[in-house]
Amino acid sequence: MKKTLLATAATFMATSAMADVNIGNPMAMTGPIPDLNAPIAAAVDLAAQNVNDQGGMFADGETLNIVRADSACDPTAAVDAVTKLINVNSVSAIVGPVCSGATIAQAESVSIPAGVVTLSVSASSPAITNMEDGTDLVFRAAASDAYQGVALAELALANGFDEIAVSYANDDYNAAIAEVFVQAYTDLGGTVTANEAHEPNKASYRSEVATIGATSDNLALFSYYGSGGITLMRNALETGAFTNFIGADGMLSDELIEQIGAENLMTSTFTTSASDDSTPSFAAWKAIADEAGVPASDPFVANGYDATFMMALAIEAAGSDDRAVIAESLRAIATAPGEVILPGEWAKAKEILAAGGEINYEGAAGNQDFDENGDVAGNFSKSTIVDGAWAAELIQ
Amino acid sequence: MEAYLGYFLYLLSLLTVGGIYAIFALGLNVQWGFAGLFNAGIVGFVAVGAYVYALLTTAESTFHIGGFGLPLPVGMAIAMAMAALIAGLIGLVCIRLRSDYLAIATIGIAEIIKLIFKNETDITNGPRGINKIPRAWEHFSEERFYSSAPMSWIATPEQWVAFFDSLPNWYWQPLFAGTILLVVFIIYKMLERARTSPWGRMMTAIRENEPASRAAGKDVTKRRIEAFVIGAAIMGLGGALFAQHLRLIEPTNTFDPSKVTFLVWVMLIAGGSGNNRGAILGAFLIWTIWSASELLIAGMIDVISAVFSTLDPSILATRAGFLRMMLIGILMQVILQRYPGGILPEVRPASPKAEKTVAGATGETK
Amino acid sequence: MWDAFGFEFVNFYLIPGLVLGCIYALGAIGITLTFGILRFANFAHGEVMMSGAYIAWTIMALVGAAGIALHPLVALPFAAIFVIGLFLLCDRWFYKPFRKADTIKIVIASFGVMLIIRSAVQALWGPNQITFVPGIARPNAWLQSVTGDAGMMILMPNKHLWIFAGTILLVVALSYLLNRTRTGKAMRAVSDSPDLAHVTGINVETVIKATWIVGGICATAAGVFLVMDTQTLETTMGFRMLLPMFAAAILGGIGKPYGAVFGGLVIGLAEELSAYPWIGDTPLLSPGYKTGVAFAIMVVMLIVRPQGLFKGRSF
Amino acid sequence: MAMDTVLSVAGLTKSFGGLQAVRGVDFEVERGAIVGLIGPNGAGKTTTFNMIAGELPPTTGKITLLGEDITGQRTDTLYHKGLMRTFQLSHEYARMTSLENLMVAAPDQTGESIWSSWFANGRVKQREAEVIELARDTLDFLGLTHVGEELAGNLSGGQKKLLEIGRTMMNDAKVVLLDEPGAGVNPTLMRKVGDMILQLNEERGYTFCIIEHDMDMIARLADKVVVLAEGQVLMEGTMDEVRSDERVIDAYFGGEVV
Repeated sequence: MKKTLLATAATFMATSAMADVNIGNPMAMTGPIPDLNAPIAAAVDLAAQNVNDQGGMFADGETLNIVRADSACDPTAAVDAVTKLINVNSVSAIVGPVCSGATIAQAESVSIPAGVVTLSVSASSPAITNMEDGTDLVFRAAASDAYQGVALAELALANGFDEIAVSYANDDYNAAIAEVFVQAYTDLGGTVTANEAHEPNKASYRSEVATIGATSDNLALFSYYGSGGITLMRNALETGAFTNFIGADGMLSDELIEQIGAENLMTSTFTTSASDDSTPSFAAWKAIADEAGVPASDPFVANGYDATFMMALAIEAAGSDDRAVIAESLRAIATAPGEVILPGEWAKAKEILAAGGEINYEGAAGNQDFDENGDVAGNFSKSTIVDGAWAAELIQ
Repeated sequence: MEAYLGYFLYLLSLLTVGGIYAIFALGLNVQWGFAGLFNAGIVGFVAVGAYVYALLTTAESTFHIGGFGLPLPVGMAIAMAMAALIAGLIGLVCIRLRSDYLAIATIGIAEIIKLIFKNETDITNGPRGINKIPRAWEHFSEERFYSSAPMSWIATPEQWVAFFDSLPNWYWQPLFAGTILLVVFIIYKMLERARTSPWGRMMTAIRENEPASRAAGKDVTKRRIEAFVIGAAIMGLGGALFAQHLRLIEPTNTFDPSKVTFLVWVMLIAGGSGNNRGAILGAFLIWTIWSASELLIAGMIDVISAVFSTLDPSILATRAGFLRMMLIGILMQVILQRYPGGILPEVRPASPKAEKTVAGATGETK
Repeated sequence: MWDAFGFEFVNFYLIPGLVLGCIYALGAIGITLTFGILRFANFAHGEVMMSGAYIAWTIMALVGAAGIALHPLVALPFAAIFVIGLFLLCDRWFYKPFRKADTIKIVIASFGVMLIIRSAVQALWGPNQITFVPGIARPNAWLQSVTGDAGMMILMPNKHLWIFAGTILLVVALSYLLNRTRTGKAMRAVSDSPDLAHVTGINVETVIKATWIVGGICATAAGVFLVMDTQTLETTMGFRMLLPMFAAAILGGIGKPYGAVFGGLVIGLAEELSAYPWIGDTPLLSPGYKTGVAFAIMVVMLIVRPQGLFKGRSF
Repeated sequence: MAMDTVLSVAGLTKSFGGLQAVRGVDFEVERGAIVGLIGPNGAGKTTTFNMIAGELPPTTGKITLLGEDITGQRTDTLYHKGLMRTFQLSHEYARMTSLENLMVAAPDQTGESIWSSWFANGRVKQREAEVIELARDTLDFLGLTHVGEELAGNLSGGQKKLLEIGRTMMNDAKVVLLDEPGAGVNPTLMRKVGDMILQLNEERGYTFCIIEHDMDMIARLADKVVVLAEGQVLMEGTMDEVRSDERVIDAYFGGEVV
């Protein structure tokens, strides 16, 4: 018991004694998608490390601390975690959580009432767009499904799939994007031959695959690779029910190649928030990520980096870690006018800001210009297998 | 001073969530502690309460059915009634099952309830859930509340806006926590009265010896269903408050059986089943341990990584959440083995003292 | 005929259903024996199964590091030893203290064990998914051509053939054990009537140990087979399998190993066949409800016929 | 006497699967009588009792209580009609006091409705006072006053048996089925149990139907004895008649003369 008390006291003292800048980072460490979460967390840490390596925060070089907590993709855990971050750890802002449900719950329940800015890494639910009433505190570094679903529908038709079967995992992210996709695809003149949910994390999807497989050779698959997506894809390939696959960023992962094999994925295309090799910002990000051993094009990893880096820039630009001023400066640093800042260019940005200049961060995952709802439009790229690895190409 | 306010607000949130769990634990205490019904489907009743409340009280929405914008207490009352109704139906068919059979059946039913909420997308918005659920007190500062009766009788909307602007942004937090504690207190009082009345004696009798209770004229089946329904109604009310606290509910992760059903069982067993005070104590204690253990483990990781500088703290950090679960599991085992009756074991109400009693008049007997 | 109805039905519904059924069956054997002999529902069974698969993977990885690619079936017996050890330790620490107490205590203890094992695996192996064998499994070409020539083409990858063979082998071994050996007969006796068995001088503790050993072997096999089938290892698979396995055990009748095998096959088939377009072109039941099928069968069974199809013990 | 039958059993049968445990039992119990039900193990005595008491539905046959057909009615319904039973193995509420054990069995307890326990406290308290009074009197009658506050689980076997009988006294029972009141009770206390049964019979007019293996006890208490063997009534009559009947000696006493 004594030990427990000591450790608790140590934590409290550690947090209150720090004159540094603290950013709360609730992530889905446990829960349904811990494997997707791990590289995103690494990207968040990498951003903080870049900031601290290049002179830290403010003129006196304060350390940027990432205070991590577990939101478990679960509203209960997220609300609890963010309550602690805001009240006990006294963080200046929240970067994260990963899942839309957790993001909305923590924002509505804790961070909006407390007046703290949330910049979500990967929450993509359309519900976030209209969530706020008269406040401007919730932003996200990932595009709403509404954008990606449309982009994907256009891509599907461009690839010549004028009929397609849709299978989506019955979770908040995939159900939302599937709905947008189906709507856009039909509006653009495509035919959806089957549209079925599948329960995540089942041992076998052969009957699902067979049921919808009779209708088309093309499958639009919305699933997390970590919670059944790989199994479904494997079942689809094994039974030969489908030949062409198309899907959103939940599936785009190196783990897919590792588990299924690049040779089996030659007819698969997945879109993701622009991880476009050709843009200078992605090149800059890829260089940093590769050096640190972070998988640069896994789902939402680039967004994780962007979110953290932008939050640091916003606090730096505001000149203080006071909660109230961050929202405004977050808009300022992310949008034109201003000198373009690429991922990793902290020292440069710091210098410009110190001189009273303006900056415009161009993120690894897109230009990150927030609209009035705090959403980003996002660019999208499609990834296909080239030489046994994912290769991205900008489509929008 | 800012920091102390933060600690105060965290304390309030512990009381809020602990209070909600205390309501669940009290509901379970009626079922298990009083009547000996092994309900392992708590999460199902909680979900029913939460969803009914959410659908009835939210403003109209395109995402899910209705959004009927009913007053909060009405939503809570109907949430309770629906949970009770569903428990009644389940009780009619399942109540005669023996303990672990009932447990397995209720787990299965709770999962089916969750699947329905998840798949009937037109009604519940499916896996994306329902958000903007109104929370008591906080939402009186929302336009649809202050511009309608009864709040509009008291002051004009402009006056209300001015009034709410003058309050600190956390004004609702003590009020909400207080409301929940009040609900816990009322439920506690009612259950204590029921427990110490002939009703409680009869329930204990049924739990202790079924054939004898039948021979003593007790309709055992009906009484068990009664306890099941009362417990479920309390859980449904707790579910409605849970929805208020979270403000977003979705079927998969909010109502994860290991975080609702299991945690509530740990709370009741730790606190002392059959003892209402034990249920409440267990709920606050375990929730505080659960919530604070995150700070604790984060602190320990800092210490460990400071001592063993070669160790990569990020690996520890990614796995800290699992250690938390493990901690609860181990705590559970220790309590089960060391304190089989819980921290506050069950105490039968003092039976009226016989004047002629010579020995053994202890007043309270275990 | 085969093309119009049978081909798709057999290959995409029936065979997957049977594969899943075999896995459920093996898991349910352990559950039904524990339920029958120790008289409690062991909620930790799924987690033990999952940890068995992780241990098998580790053995394969260790041997693989030495340059030898090990078939999962070879790693299975070694993993089973660990799992038996795990079962026996759990029994010693967490279940034995409650042998004489109310059933509820031991059930809740098994709840706790479930949590401990799962979080231990998550903390040790990390949350990332891993796989036994990468790639996809193509149908066995020989079987395909032979049956194809006969006009009834069957598509079955090798892994499924292994799973069927392994299950049959284990069930035959189990029936030998239960019918021909002293320990097996004692196990059946205790399961049928614990009090009577006690009177006849059977050492109940030995029977309990044997139960854990048999359950451990079957659970490891179920875990390894599951991962062979899905080729994906992750930490929540145990809990997901648990309720269908309970359903199988209840369907077959508590304390009846053959009943559990039968129940497992029925549940596996029911889950897969529920999505078959029996009427018209749409699935009979939306695949979103697939998991609910096993629960529904279980609940209905409990209410209508708690002793199960094979007249197991109902308490 | 036959005019005033309180309990009658006609053509009662019960089969469990293929096994016929009771095959056509008929007997009548007159008001104020003490009827003994005897027979060798497995004769179907307890099964018959369970059917009368509503624990088991009969396969065929008819049971009449005070002129009303009660066949297949539940135990708790029969309680309200004045039929009560005790158990062969004492069914006490081990973790409740002796006093509470008795109080549970009192009829018409307002406080057993949860609504009245919440909202009609006055009425609940009033009835509760009466119930306590009755329970105390019963304890006095049983000679258990000194263990009134003791947990029932801690009582001796005989005291538990007395408590069982005491429960029937809480509800003014018309017919009481006693299943082996003497089993596992020491001889002194057994005598006391017997006294009590006689006293209840005489003073309060209870009608008893008793299963008992102890022939001396039956001889002392019973006006009439019904002998069951292999699920059928072998004979009925006084104890003396039964003792001298050849068939009974064959079936029951295994040929030995007692």
